[in-house]
Amino acid sequence: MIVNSREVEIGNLKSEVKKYHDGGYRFVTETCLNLEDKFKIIYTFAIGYDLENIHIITDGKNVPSVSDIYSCALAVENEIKELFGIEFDGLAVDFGGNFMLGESSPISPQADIEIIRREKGGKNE
Amino acid sequence: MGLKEFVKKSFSKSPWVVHYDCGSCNGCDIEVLACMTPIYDMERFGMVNVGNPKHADILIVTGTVNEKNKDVLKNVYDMMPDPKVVVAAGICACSGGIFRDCYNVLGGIDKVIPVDVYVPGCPAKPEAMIDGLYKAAQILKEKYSRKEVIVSAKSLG
Amino acid sequence: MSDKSTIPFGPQHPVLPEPIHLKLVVEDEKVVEAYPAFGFVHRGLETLAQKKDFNQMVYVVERVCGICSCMHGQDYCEAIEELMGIEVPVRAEYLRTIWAELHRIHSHLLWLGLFADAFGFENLFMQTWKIREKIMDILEATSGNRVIISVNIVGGVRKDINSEQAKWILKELDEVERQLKDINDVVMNNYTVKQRTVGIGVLTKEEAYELGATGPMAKGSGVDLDLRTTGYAAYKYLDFEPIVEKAGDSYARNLVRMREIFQSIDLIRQALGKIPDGEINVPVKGNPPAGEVISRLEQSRGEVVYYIKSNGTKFLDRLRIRTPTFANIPALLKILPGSQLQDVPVLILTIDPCISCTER
Amino acid sequence: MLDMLKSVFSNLSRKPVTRMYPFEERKPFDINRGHLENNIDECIFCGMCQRVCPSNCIKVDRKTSVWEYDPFECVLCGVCVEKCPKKCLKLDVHYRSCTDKKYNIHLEKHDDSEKAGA
Repeated sequence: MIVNSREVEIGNLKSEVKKYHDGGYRFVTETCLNLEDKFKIIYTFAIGYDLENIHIITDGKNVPSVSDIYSCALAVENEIKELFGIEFDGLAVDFGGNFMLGESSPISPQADIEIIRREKGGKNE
Repeated sequence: MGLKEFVKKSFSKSPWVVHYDCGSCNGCDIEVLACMTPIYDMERFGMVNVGNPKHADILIVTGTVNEKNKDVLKNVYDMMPDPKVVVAAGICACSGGIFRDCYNVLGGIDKVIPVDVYVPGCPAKPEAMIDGLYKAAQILKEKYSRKEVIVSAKSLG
Repeated sequence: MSDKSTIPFGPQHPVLPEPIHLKLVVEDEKVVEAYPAFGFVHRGLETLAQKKDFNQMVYVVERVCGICSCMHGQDYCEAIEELMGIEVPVRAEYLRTIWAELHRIHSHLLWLGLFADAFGFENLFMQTWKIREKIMDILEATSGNRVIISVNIVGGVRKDINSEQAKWILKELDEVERQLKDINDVVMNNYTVKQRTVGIGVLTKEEAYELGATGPMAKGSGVDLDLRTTGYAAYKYLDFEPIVEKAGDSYARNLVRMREIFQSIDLIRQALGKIPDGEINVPVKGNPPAGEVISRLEQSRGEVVYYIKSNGTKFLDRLRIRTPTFANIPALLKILPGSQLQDVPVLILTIDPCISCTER
Repeated sequence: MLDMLKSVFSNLSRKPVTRMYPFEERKPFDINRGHLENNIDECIFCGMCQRVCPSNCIKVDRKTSVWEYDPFECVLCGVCVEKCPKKCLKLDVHYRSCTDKKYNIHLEKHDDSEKAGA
């Protein structure tokens, strides 16, 4: 399916996601992309076999987490946090940067620009 | 010294194998497992797959080493009693294979622990794996003959 | 009265062929909480898309996971074909379906063996792996390699199945089906199997939907989702019904997988009966145009989602793979609390985990 | 446990399924992807194999007529064989045997020798 995603303001993100949740959509995934000096996060929802996408453009700081609406978003948000260095606000369970990468791995390896440094020895909780 | 000789001989005749998946794509893992199951049946040669590295003589490693599991691999290797033989199964374990340019990959387990046998193939065929294990058993035998092994008759009870 | 203690589980564990690490908080023998830690197989292969061109990436995505390799390649190729507007020949669609279904059988049999091993049913383990070798022989004879078969390319497939091979495959499948029927009785009625699976790890329909579970995990809980019914590849020409069980426990998931094996055998028979003659691939010219595409298909473990962004050059801008096990992890963390410590290996294997898929 | 008896007895009465590998070798299928070979006399050092290889394990030097290949990095996909214009590359059906030392395959046109090591 060729993607036609709708842009959403960061402020409205949670209410939009809530609408999908109440409409009986299931959460499929989030995808993070590098733009020039920003990031684009695509949220994908599905009802039956149909997909719907929304996206936000962010500079990587204080992105509201949707893990309190869809608890399964937790794994993918932790992954994005680690691989791209994006800060999520209100992450239900924060792995502190030890979800995918080890102590000596490169920091935010998939991002073109560096946002935050991983605090060493983060707790796995 | 009859018993000591006997123990040495039986250790090298029936080596036990521990398998550690060090970031492989599962292709080589299932071929290692296929060696244990009826069609290729490695137990014909007295090789038993054990879960505990302290019981094992041969370590089969599959997959690329990444930043997170290099310590685990080192740990498993250190836990094994001397003498020990390491088999790198598949090209990922040999050199990092197709993933050697990835950011999280060290590339080849020989950067972490010494390797005695390299088995090429992507994934290595069970026949190649059996060849590799046979070679490993030969090397183990040689190591036993070369080295004074700390096995006292007393400790056997 | 009872103390809480934390037990680390893995990464090197006798039951698990793959490294996964779980921190289990237990009260006596009961698991209260479970925290996973991944990353022992994380390679970061998504970034290879910026180093290797889109044709070479087929061989990289096949090595995301050795068990579902064929379907990873198929999904990637379908995504690129959709982006470039390539029509794949009908024969290639059928061949992709046949190999995908063979992979599904081999994956489910592999899982059944490991599952039997997890609760100590050694005989069943050996028996399933013996049957599985017949499927591996078919894969080797038709593609040239046992596990990673590398048949899909952008624009079609590389290898063909001739009529003699088709006859031989049908004969082998009859034998596989006959031997599987014996095992099927055991899995469905055996006291040991039932003791370890019935009522263990219950996931209700609502929970499965809410947590985004896919594949047999969702189908075992009564969620009717099977992407094959959307008719990608040759499934539009074939006749089948998605398999759904209602109970939601480990036993129901067993039944889904067992019945899916028989369904796959039936699908291969249908496909070999209907397969038309013709080309097996079309030449691909130029680079994929700039654009974004999402492609999905049903793997043996559930729905896999490929997101591809192309910028018009031969290197892709971004490749992202959402694998089925990644979607099933929240469901695993849901069913672990409240179980007995002794059941943890069985519960982990009941989601049919594929860690190298999860971490890529 | 008695459910399994049927298969136990049928297995006892049949001959073993085990492939007695080192003693009797199974004939490989004729499309097996075992290992890569180059007939260096035919090779024109065009560098096509180097360009298409997904694993970048082949290095071709046109000036000095050297074809280098690392068998411990090759994924045996067979793309180089399909793309080779002179058809001098070939996938042999037998797998490459194990070694205790990694090696490169270094082929030169003028002296036709295969050197191990380096």
